[in-house]
Amino acid sequence: MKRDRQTLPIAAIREENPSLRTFRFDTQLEAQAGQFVMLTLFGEGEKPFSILDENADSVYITVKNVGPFTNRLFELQVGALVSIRGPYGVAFSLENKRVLMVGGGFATPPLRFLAKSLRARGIDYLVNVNGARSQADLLYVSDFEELCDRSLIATDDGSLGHRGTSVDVMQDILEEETFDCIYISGPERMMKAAVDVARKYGIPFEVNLERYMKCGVGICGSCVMDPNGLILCKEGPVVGHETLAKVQEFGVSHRDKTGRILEI
Amino acid sequence: MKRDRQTLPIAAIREENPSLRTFRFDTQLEAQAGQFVMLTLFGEGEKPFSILDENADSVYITVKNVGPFTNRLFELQVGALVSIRGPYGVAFSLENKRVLMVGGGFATPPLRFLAKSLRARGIDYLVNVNGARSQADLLYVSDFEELCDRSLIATDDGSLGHRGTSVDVMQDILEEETFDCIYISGPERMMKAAVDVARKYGIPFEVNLERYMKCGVGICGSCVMDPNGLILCKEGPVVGHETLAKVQEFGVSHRDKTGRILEI
Amino acid sequence: MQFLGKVIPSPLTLASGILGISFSSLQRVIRDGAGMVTTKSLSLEPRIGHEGPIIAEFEGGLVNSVGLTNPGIDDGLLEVEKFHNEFAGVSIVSVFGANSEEFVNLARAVNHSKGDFLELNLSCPNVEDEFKRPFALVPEKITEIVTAVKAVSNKPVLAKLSPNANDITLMAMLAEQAGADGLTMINTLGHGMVIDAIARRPVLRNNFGGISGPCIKPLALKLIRDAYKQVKIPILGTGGVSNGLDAVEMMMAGASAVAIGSAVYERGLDVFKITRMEMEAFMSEHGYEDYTDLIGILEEN
Amino acid sequence: MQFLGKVIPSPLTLASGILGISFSSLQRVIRDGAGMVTTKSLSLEPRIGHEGPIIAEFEGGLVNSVGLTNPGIDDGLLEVEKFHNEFAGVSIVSVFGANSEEFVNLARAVNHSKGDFLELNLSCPNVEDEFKRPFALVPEKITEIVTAVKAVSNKPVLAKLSPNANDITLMAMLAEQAGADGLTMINTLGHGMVIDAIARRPVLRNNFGGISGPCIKPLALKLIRDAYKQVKIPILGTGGVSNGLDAVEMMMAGASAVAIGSAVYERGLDVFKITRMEMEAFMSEHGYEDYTDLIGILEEN
Ligand SMILES: Cc1cc2nc3c(=O)[nH]c(=O)nc-3n(C[C@H](O)[C@H](O)[C@H](O)COP(=O)(O)OP(=O)(O)OC[C@H]3O[C@@H](n4cnc5c(N)ncnc54)[C@H](O)[C@@H]3O)c2cc1C
Ligand SMILES: Cc1cc2nc3c(=O)[nH]c(=O)nc-3n(C[C@H](O)[C@H](O)[C@H](O)COP(=O)(O)OP(=O)(O)OC[C@H]3O[C@@H](n4cnc5c(N)ncnc54)[C@H](O)[C@@H]3O)c2cc1C
Ligand SMILES: Cc1cc2nc3c(=O)[nH]c(=O)nc-3n(C[C@H](O)[C@H](O)[C@H](O)COP(=O)(O)O)c2cc1C
Ligand SMILES: Cc1cc2nc3c(=O)[nH]c(=O)nc-3n(C[C@H](O)[C@H](O)[C@H](O)COP(=O)(O)O)c2cc1C
Ligand code: FES
Ligand code: FES
Repeated sequence: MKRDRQTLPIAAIREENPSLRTFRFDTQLEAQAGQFVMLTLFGEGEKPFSILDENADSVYITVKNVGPFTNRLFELQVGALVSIRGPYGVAFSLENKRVLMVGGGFATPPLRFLAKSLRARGIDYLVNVNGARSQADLLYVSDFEELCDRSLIATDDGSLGHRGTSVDVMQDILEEETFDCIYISGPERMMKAAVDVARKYGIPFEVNLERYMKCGVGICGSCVMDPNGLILCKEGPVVGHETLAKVQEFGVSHRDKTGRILEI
Repeated sequence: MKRDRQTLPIAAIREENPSLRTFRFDTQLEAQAGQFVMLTLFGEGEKPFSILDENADSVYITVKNVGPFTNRLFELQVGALVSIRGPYGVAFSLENKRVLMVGGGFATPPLRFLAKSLRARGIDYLVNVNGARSQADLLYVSDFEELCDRSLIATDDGSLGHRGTSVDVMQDILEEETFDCIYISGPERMMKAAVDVARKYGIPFEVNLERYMKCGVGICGSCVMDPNGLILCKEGPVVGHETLAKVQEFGVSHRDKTGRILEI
Repeated sequence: MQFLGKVIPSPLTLASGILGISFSSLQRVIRDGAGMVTTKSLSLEPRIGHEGPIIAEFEGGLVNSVGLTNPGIDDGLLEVEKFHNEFAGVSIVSVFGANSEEFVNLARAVNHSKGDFLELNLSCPNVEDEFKRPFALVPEKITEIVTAVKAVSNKPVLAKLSPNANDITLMAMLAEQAGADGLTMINTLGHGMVIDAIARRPVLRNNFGGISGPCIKPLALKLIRDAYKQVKIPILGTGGVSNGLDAVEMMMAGASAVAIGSAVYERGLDVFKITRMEMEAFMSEHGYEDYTDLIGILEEN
Repeated sequence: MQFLGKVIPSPLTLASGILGISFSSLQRVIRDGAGMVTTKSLSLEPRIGHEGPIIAEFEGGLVNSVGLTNPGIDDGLLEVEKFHNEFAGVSIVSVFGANSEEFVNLARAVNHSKGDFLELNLSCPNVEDEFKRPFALVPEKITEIVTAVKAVSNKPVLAKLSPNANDITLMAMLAEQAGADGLTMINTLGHGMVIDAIARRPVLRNNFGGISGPCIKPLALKLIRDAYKQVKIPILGTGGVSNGLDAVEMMMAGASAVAIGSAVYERGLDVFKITRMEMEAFMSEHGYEDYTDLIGILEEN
C-alpha cells in the first residue's frame, strides 16, 4: 500500500471575503474538476475540500470558515505545514459540448475549475448561472464571464443580476435553449430543486454532493448513501443522473458523525 | 518483498548411477550456468543444488546421495511435491572465446550447462577436461564430447583416459595452448591445485565454490568467506580470479553449521 | 456451505468496522459478493470516535484509530432490521461494552433484532485511554464477559480475540469454556505509529492505532492455527486477507470462514467477488470440491 | 556522533542475527558503511539452530526461524577479537542464555574481549520450545537478568526487548532500574506462520518464526516512542527500517541509533551507505545539522 500523503507549507493565502479564503499549495495532484483532497491540520483534524484549481505549479482550495477546523486553518500563515492527500473521487465528465452549469452559494469552486477544463478541452457552448444570497457572496464572477459564452447571475436580494435563485434562472434558460448536460453544485436543497427542473426538461445532469467524510477512501462508511450504498468519497462526489435516481436520501436526509440519520 | 518460492511436483527422475540422480521440474527459472536453487523437502529441510540444465520447459538438478536430506530426496517418486526458490548467485561469465573447462568428480553439472551456453552463444574453441576417480564416476562424457572441440578424460585409476587428475591434464594442455579463461568446478583441493596451475600460466579463471548455505539470499551469514567477507550465496558461487585472490580461506578452511572454522 | 448453522454462499465476510455503519453499506457488500457482513462495533451510546486522520497507510497495510465511531445500539439495530428487511443476507452484529453489564445489555438488545450472530469485540486497541486494557488480554475478563453474555443471549456468540494476548490459545479455550459458539480472530495488532517525518508528527490524530492488512497475516495464521488445535468451536479468521490464496491459507490454518477488512481499501468492494473467484480457481486446480474441504488441513512440519 | 560514549560514523547499525557470524562479515559490513555491528546472539555452547527453510518472505517482510545458530561464546569471541584486530569499528556482542547464571557467564566471557557493548537478547521468539517464554515478557526476569549481568559486566549493557510484551514501557523501566545502559528495541514479533497452500504446509521447517521487516515498523515506532518518554537511557531502534526516511522517523520517535536487519535482504549490504545518504539528504533539506538533532523530536498530536 503506497503512501499518497504530502506534507508541505501553505504557499499563499488569498482572502476572497471575510469568511472565505483561497489557499495555494505548490504541488502536483493531477486533479480534475469535482475531485477533492483530505487536508490535515496537525493536532487538529482532517477534512475534505474540493479542488478549486490546479495549474502547472500549484493546487488551490477555497475554504469557508464554519467551525473549529476551518477556524484553525484561518489562523495559519503562509509557510505553515499542513498535509494533503488525494485527489480523491469521481470528477465531472468532460465530454459534453453544450453545457449549462448551475452553481449556488459557495459551492461554485468546482464549477470554476470545470469551466476552465471544458474550455481547455474545447467546447461549443458554455453557460453558467451563478447564484448567491447577495452580491457580496458571489464568487468568481469575472472568471465565469471570461470562461463562459453566457454568464448569468442570480441573487436572493437582487443586489446583482436576476432577483431570485439560480434555479429560477436555469428554468428560464431551459425554456429557450437545450443542453447536452447540466452540471449542478450548491447547497443540497438548491441542487434538489435544480435536479427536478433538469428532469422536467429531460436533460442529463451531474451533481456535486457532500456528505460527512472521514476516511475519503471508501473504508469507514461515513459517507455511504441510502439505500443503494453509494460510497460517496469513491463513487462521488460527482454523481450522474442515473445513479442519483437510486440515491433516495438525496435532498431528504444525511448521516451525522456517528452514523445516525438526520433530516435535511 | 516478493515471493519467489515455487511448489511443484518432481516431473521426472533419472538415475545417473546408484548414488546420483537427476530430477526434472517443469518450470522456468531463467537460470544461467553456475547458479543454484534452494530445494525444500517438506518436513525435512532445505538445501542448495546447482542447476544442471534448463530448457524451454524444464529445469534439472543432479543430486548425490550423501546424507539425510539427499536420502529423503532419493525416496521420493515422480509427482511428489517439493519447493524450489531461485535461481540464486553469480553465474559463469559467457564472454570468452577460447575456453578451457576443468571439472572434477561430481561437480561437473554446472560445466555441462556452461558448455551448452557457450556453444549457444558462439565460441571459437572449447576444451573440457573431465576428471573422476574411475570410469564409473564420470559424468556426461558424451555430452562434453558433443559440445566441446576437445574433450579429455582423467581417472585416478586410469580406467578411462589419462591416468591421474584433471589438473595433470590441464597442465599438459596449458603447455601447448593458451585460453582466454579457465572455468573450474570440483572438490576444493582439486580446484586449489587447478588455480595454482592457472596462476602459473597467468590465465584468468573462474571457480565454482561451495560453502554451507542456509538462507541462500545473503542474510544468515553461513556462507561468508574469510577474510574479505565474500557472501558466497550472493557474490558466488562462481568467483573470478581477482576476487578469489582475496579469499584466503580458499583451500584452507571452511565453516560448519554453527559457524566454527574447520580445516579443509 | 454453513457457518454456525446458517447457510452462506461464500466464506468471505465483511470484517467489523469496514463500511458497516448503515444497512445500505451492508446490503451493498452482500450484493457485491460477500457471504456475510459484520456491523461496526455498536456501543450503548452513539460515539463520534477519534478525529481524523483516522487511517494511515504504510508499506505493510493500515494503521487505524477510528475509535469505535457508531450510532449506538438503538440506531445500529434499526440498520440491522432494515438490512434484513426483504433482503437475504447473514449478519453478524458486533458490540462493544465497557464492562460485562454493558455487554449483557447490548446482547439483550440484539436478542430482539433479526441479526444472525452476536460478535463481542473484546479487543479494540483504539480506546485504551478510555477503557483501559482490552478485555481480550485479561483471561478473567474473557471468562466473565462471555459467560455473562451467554446467559442472556439467544444468538450464537462469537468472541473476537486480540493478537496482543500473550497466550491466545488460553484465551480461545477460556472463551470456548465460557460458552462462546465461535471465535473471531484476529483484531488489529496494537499499537502502531506512522510518522510524518517532515511534520515531525504522528500521522494519526490519535497518534497511534491498530495495525491491519497484509502485514498481520502471518500472525493471524499462526494464532488461528494454535487456536484451531485447541478448540472445537468454529473460527472466523481475519487479518491481512487480500486475495484468494490468502483466504485458502487461512482456512487451511483452521478458519471456517474468513473476514476481509483492509483489503477493501486496497482492492475496493470487488475484493469479495474476486477473492472468491481466486479461491475457486485454486480449489479446482488442486482438487478441492468444497470450501469446507480446506478447513484446518494444514499439515505441520 | 556518539552512542554510549563511543564515537560512531553513522547511527546505522547491523542488527543481531544478520550475517554477523564471523569477523569477516562484521568487518565487511563496517566497510560497506555501517556505524556499528552486532554479532549474532552467542550462547555458551555452539548451536546449529533450526533446519531450513529458516526464512520465509511475505508481503510485509520476513518470518525467520534461524533458532540462534552460533559457534558458541568461545569461538564467537575469537571472531570479535579478529574483528577488532587492526580494524576500527564499534561492536555490540549479543548473547543469549537460558537463565541468569548463563547470562552472567556470558557477560564474564565478554568482559575479556575487545567487544564494545554487551547486548542481552532477552527476546528471541524462535526458541520457546526449548527455553519457554521469552524473558522479555516477564517483568521479574528482566530485573533479575539485567541486575545479575550488571553486577559482573565491565561493558555498557543493552537489554533487547520484545514487541510481544504487553507493557513494554514497564519492561523498559525495569531494565533501566536494573542498571541497563541502553535498550535495543524491538526484536522480531512472535509468531508468524507463512503457509504454502499448494503443499498445505508451513514454509518454515520450524512451522513458525519471528516477524521482521517493513511490517513491524509502526509497532517499533510506537514502542520506541513509549519507552523514550519513560527512560533516560539511549535506545538502539530496530524494526523495519529500510531507507533513510524510516531511520529518520525512528530517531524522531526516540532512537539514538538505528539497527537494520531484514532490509539487508531487500536492498543488499549497500543499504547502510544508501540509507545514510538518504538520511543526510533529508536532514540537509529540512535543516537538521546533526543526527542527534533528530532524537526524540517527534511532537505528538
Ligand atoms: C467532497 C467535499 C468537498 C468539500 N469542499 C469544500 C470546499 O471546497 N470548501 C469548504 O470550505 N468546504 C468544503 N467542504 C466542507 C468542509 O469539509 C467542511 O466545511 C469542514 O469540514 C468544516 O469543518 P469545521 O471543523 O470547520 O466545522 P464543523 O463545525 O465541524 O462543521 C461545520 C459543517 O461542515 C460540514 N462538515 C464538517 N466536517 C465534515 C466532514 N468531515 N466531511 C464533510 N463535511 C463536514 C458539516 O456540514 C458541518 O455541519 C467539502 C466537503 C466535502 C464532503
Ligand atoms: C552452491 C551449491 C551447489 C550445490 N550443488 C549441488 C548439486 O548440484 N548436487 C548435489 O548433490 N549437491 C550439491 N551441493 C551440495 C548439497 O547441498 C549437499 O550435498 C546437501 O546439502 C547434503 O545434504 P544431506 O542432508 O543429504 O547431507 P549432510 O549429511 O547434511 O551433509 C553432507 C555434506 O553435504 C554438504 N552440505 C550439507 N548441507 C549443506 C548445505 N546446507 N549447504 C552446502 N553444503 C551442505 C556438506 O559438505 C556436508 O558435509 C551444492 C552445495 C552448494 C553450496
Ligand atoms: C478502519 C478499521 C476499523 C475497524 N473497526 C473495527 C470495529 O469497530 N470493531 C472490530 O471488532 N474490529 C474493527 N476493526 C478490525 C477488523 O475487523 C479486523 O479484525 C482487522 O482489521 C484485521 O483484518 P484486515 O487485516 O483484513 O483488516 C477495524 C479495522 C479497520 C482497518
Ligand atoms: C534472519 C534473522 C535472524 C535474527 N537473529 C537474531 C539474533 O540472533 N539475535 C537477536 O537478538 N535478534 C535477531 N534477529 C532480530 C533482529 O536483530 C531485529 O531485531 C529484527 O529483525 C527487527 O529488525 P528488522 O525489521 O530490521 O529486521 C534476527 C532477525 C532476522 C531477520
Ligand atoms: S469517507 Fe470513509 S467511506 Fe467515504
Ligand atoms: S547462505 Fe545465508 S548468507 Fe549465504
